[in-house]
Amino acid sequence: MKTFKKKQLTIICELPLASRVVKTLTEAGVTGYTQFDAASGRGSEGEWNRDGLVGTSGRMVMIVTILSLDEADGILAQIYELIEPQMAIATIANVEVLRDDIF
Amino acid sequence: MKTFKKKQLTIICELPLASRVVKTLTEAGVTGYTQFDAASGRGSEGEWNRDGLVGTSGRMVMIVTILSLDEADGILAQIYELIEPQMAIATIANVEVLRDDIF
Amino acid sequence: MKTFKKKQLTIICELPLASRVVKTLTEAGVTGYTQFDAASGRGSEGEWNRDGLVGTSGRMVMIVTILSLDEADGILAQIYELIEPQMAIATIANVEVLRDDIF
Amino acid sequence: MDAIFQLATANLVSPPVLFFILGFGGALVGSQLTLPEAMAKTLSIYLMLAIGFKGGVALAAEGVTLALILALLAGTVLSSLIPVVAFIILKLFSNLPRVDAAAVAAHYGSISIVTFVAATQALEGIGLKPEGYMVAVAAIMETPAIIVALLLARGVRADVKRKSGDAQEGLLKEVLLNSSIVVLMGAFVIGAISGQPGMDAVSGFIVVPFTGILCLFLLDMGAVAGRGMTQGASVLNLRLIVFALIMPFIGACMATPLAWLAGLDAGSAALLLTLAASASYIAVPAALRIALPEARPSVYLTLSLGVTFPMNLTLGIPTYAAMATWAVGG
Amino acid sequence: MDAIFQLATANLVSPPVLFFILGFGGALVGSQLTLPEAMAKTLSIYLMLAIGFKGGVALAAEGVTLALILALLAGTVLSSLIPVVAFIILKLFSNLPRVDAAAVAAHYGSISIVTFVAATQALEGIGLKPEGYMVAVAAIMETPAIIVALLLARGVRADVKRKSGDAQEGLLKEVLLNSSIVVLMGAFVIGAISGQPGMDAVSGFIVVPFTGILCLFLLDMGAVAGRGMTQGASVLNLRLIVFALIMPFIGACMATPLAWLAGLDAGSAALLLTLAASASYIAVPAALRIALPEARPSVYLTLSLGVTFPMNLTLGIPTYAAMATWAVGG
Amino acid sequence: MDAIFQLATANLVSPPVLFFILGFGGALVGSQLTLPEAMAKTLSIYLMLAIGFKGGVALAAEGVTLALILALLAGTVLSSLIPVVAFIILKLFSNLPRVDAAAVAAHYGSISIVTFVAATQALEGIGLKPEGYMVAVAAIMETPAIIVALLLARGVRADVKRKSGDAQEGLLKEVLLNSSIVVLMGAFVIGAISGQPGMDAVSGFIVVPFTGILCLFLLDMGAVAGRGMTQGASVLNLRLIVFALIMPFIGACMATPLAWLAGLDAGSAALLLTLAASASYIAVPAALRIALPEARPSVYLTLSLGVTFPMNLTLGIPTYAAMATWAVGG
Ligand SMILES: Nc1ncnc2c1ncn2[C@@H]1O[C@H](COP(=O)(O)O)[C@@H](O)[C@H]1O
Ligand SMILES: Nc1ncnc2c1ncn2[C@@H]1O[C@H](COP(=O)(O)O)[C@@H](O)[C@H]1O
Ligand SMILES: Nc1ncnc2c1ncn2[C@@H]1O[C@H](COP(=O)(O)O)[C@@H](O)[C@H]1O
Ligand code: NA
Ligand code: NA
Ligand code: NA
Repeated sequence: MKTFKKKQLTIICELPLASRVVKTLTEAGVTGYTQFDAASGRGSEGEWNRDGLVGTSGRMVMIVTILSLDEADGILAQIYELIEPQMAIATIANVEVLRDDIF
Repeated sequence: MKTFKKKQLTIICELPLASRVVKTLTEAGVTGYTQFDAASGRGSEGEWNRDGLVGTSGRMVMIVTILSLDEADGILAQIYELIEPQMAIATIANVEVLRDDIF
Repeated sequence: MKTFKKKQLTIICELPLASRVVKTLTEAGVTGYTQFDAASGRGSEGEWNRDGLVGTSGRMVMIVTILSLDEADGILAQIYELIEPQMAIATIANVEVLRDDIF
Repeated sequence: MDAIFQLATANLVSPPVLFFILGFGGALVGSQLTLPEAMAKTLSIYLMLAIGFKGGVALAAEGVTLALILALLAGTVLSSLIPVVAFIILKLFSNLPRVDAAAVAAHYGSISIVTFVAATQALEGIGLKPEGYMVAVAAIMETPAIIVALLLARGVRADVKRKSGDAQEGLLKEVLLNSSIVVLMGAFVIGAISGQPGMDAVSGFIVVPFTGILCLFLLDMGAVAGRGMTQGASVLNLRLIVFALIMPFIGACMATPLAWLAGLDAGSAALLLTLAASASYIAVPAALRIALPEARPSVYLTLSLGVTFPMNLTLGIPTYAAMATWAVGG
Repeated sequence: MDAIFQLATANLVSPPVLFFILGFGGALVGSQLTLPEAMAKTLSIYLMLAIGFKGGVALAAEGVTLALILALLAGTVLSSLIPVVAFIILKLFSNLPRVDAAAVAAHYGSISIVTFVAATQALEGIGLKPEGYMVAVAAIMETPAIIVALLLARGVRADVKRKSGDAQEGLLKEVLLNSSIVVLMGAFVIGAISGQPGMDAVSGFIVVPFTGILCLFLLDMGAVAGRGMTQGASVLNLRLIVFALIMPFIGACMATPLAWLAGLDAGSAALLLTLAASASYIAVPAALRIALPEARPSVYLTLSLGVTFPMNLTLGIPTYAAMATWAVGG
Repeated sequence: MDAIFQLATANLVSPPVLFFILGFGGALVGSQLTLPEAMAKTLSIYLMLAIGFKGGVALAAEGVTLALILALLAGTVLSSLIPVVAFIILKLFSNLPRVDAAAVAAHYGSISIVTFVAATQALEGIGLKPEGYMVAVAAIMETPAIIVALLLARGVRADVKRKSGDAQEGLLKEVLLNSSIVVLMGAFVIGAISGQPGMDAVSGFIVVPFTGILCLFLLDMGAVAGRGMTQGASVLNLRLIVFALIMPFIGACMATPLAWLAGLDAGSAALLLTLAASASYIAVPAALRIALPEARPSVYLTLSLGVTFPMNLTLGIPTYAAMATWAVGG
């Protein structure tokens, strides 16, 4: 089938930051996003584990958004500025989709 | 290490649709799949959030399956037909695996 | 923005094995990892579903780690040896990141 | 009128309703008081289990009566007719496309099991204990409305023959085997088998904390309803809102003569009216995703969950209780 | 015989068993009545906490007796011997490979803590209250069987020296520090420390809703067992099914003289028989994933969870109660 | 002194504290006794709901008194002053950077709602029932400390003007609308509205299992605290540990004259001291992630959750009770 090239931006950040990431993405005009709960992990601040926690801090989420090639660069810059001082990482990957128009 | 090229098909769809997606994949002969719960997101129908929900509607899942290059195209077409009228997106990406035979 | 090429290693394995995978990754010197709960799936041993389970067996998790290109190959070999006899799969994909130094 | 007013006030200051309002209000001002999904789902299973079991134990004491059969019949008739009435009203007074109108009709013909639970609790609080078998009536009213509404929508969907066979099968599974209904009816049968000794063994779980757990669950449901109303506000127009506020009373009015004909007591009659008035927002949406994917969830969910459910919980239930008492005598 | 029959009937119509059957039956017809994993895990912690605490409080009242020491000894012996017997039977009468036979043997030598909880509840229901220390006996019986079974499997695994040191360490951690056992024994000690005043403070949580919560949990366990049996059906053959149905009674028979020698009362003896008869399906599978990755989960889980567990819960427990009463006197 | 000792012993062998110790000890030896997050979150909502509701019902009986106003005032003063004192101490005696010192100060000025719940329970156990309105005092003490601490940190952050406007908004939302506080105050108001009849309806959920549920929750909190201490051990030094052990008593001492001035009864005074002594580890960390991202969580969390919280729960609460009794009379 004919497919179209897009970029997938994936951000792993602490939950209290997630609503800001989403706000940034939304204001930048992405067509959608999906957020996942991570269960545990390790990063610059050491290990963490979601089990037993009551509040929003101390646990990470993953936010995935499919972007058109044009918008990717601009959004990346904004996200970078937001997450840089925080516990968070971001990756970009190539993906293909079936419908060009909805991303 | 020697690795082999495969395709990763990722489908994000509403939970009531998931069993059909899985059925389609299984009948098309994929060797396996893995399903994840998404926590929240936004798409054509607006925002959604899993929290507080009781039924299966209103929340998305992600289904991931690793395919051989040959089968990818055919499966893609079937999945497209299934998810097109629904709240759902699908992406394809290149991945490499260590064992050629089990995908 | 300027980005840097990295490898993303993704392992799907049964929960009792996860702590060994993480131990192997940590001893191999990865800078971090993130673990996710999978909800259901199918593999060589048939279908599984997390719902209703009490213990650690019978359910899969996904472990994701971003690696530098150099270390990828060595880590891959170690992971392969560990997960080969178990219910588990591993994939490698190309990703780009914004900061070269932290992976 | 005075009686309604008193009932309504008592209902409004009862803890379950107040917690619902707290959750709803929280959502409006931006505080997310939902429970984690795992918990919301478990609480709903608990409520089904408890209400089903209690109903079964009551049935074991009452025995199978003619009224039970008649009530089941009345429920089936209501669940089949209400969607037709709702569909006609929507086609006449709103500008919803046919498929959306049919989808909304399915929701109002079917029932809200949470409203049922809250009403049972509220009625017991004012001394109108319903019969145990009303649980079975609730279960039987879930499905017919969906089938009728699909027939109403069918006109526009002659093209989807092939798919629909497949879809129907999934639909039936989704509806008949959905865990709420199976737990409700399963617990009903278990209650009937184990009777009062069974009740003595489990009442510390099924009776003692029931109202409190209902409060916790309605806090969550309030939060979900408030979120639904906020998010869906854009699809609402005055006519649809009026529909969502009036249709429950039309359903209750349709149920009144049937309750009288079936010879129900006041408590059971009030429950039958409530069931007729209530609109599904858990089981039917899931079914329609498969059976009517073209229908817009934002429309049917906002109406049933965001408008009708809160109205029923606060004002509806006392009104239906008053109507029932008036119709069949206290 | 008549007594067994009466006990069996009473057990079969008790709400916990009926809810188990509901969950099991639901799975067979395709209705998934499982609880969310977070809830299933919490309920199992609750049951450990409650049963452990109750046992501890009872111990505080009874004091440490010789019977306690003897019962611990009897449990250790049973958990070490049953795997050997099970292994021999499987090697003689089934065509399971050695490693699978050893894995299955580990499960039957170890215990099912859920069966233990259900049996405690059922025995109290018929007036055979077991001693508090049986909680410690249950805890001690979990591990020996695993070690014995690994020795039995070892023959085929001389090649895996290097790995096994590492694996053993993980295994011990997995088994000895698994949260069920730690909560069970921790609550037991806490119960023993805080005694009756502690019980008065928490009985509203630990005693009042216990049977009802057990119902909810067994609904889930029934659904999981039914799913396990459906999915594993292909690996079963008649010989294995017969093994899974007979082996519990062999275990119970092995336990009978020990119960008598240890001088246990009828309730405690019935529990010891039940422990011997029960097969693990939570702790041992997790341990074997690490220690014996070559063994097939579909074999050992289907037998212990899909066949033996339901049989024990419905027919086994009353039979063991009858056997124990006969052996040590009511 | 003898009284403190007796109180401390009684507290230490109470089931909630013993379960906390079990969870904490489990974490130290490597057994993870946490509950699933969905459950931990739900239990915390339950505790807020129950304690808020009980407070509201008590308020309805007591009526609004001058003492209530004075207690609110005292709480606000304490929450504003304690961070300043903590900040000065840290700047003088530790080598923490300014921003970390301010972050730690915010935690000690604000309150731990779990400590509050445990203290209420413990005080009722020894016959020092606090007034209902202390719930509102707890709620009001959460926020001022955060604002004061941000001002203390501000010196180093003149450069972050633009961001901080945005951050402040998120902060206020995070703090004022966080679900714990909204449920606590919402249930308080609901309790006040529905009064004793409301309490009768829900006491089977809100009162009967309360202590037991607190045990389960403290098992989890112990596990989380133990994990926090283990993971954060590397950032701790003797001075910081001493701070985390002494600062609570400084807070309690600051609260003592205010409790006396406000004319509080012994139970309420003990609670005010406990609130002053307690350090937040749920609400404030979340707020600071947004407002002070440069501060290191490993520092402030290890101190408040890993050191202060366990100390308060075991030794602190009885000491504050003794101080309060001494200051305002039993
Ligand atoms: N651009 C996107 N990136 C990531 N996830 C998306 C995107 N668009 C939609 N989704 C997810 O897919 C679901 C269905 O999308 P839709 O088909 O647009 O209703 C949404 O609820 C999101 O969770
Ligand atoms: N082709 C596949 N695509 C995605 N996930 C898979 C695939 N094969 C296996 N899995 C996942 O990996 C787990 C272990 O697989 P296996 O090693 O085949 O038993 C399965 O239970 C699935 O969740
Ligand atoms: N190399 C990595 N691979 C995968 N996930 C990572 C990696 N580094 C960090 N993370 C995740 O991102 C979170 C924040 O990382 P950090 O910004 O390093 O504190 C961590 O807690 C991990 O869950
Ligand atoms: Na209806
Ligand atoms: Na056994
Ligand atoms: Na404080």
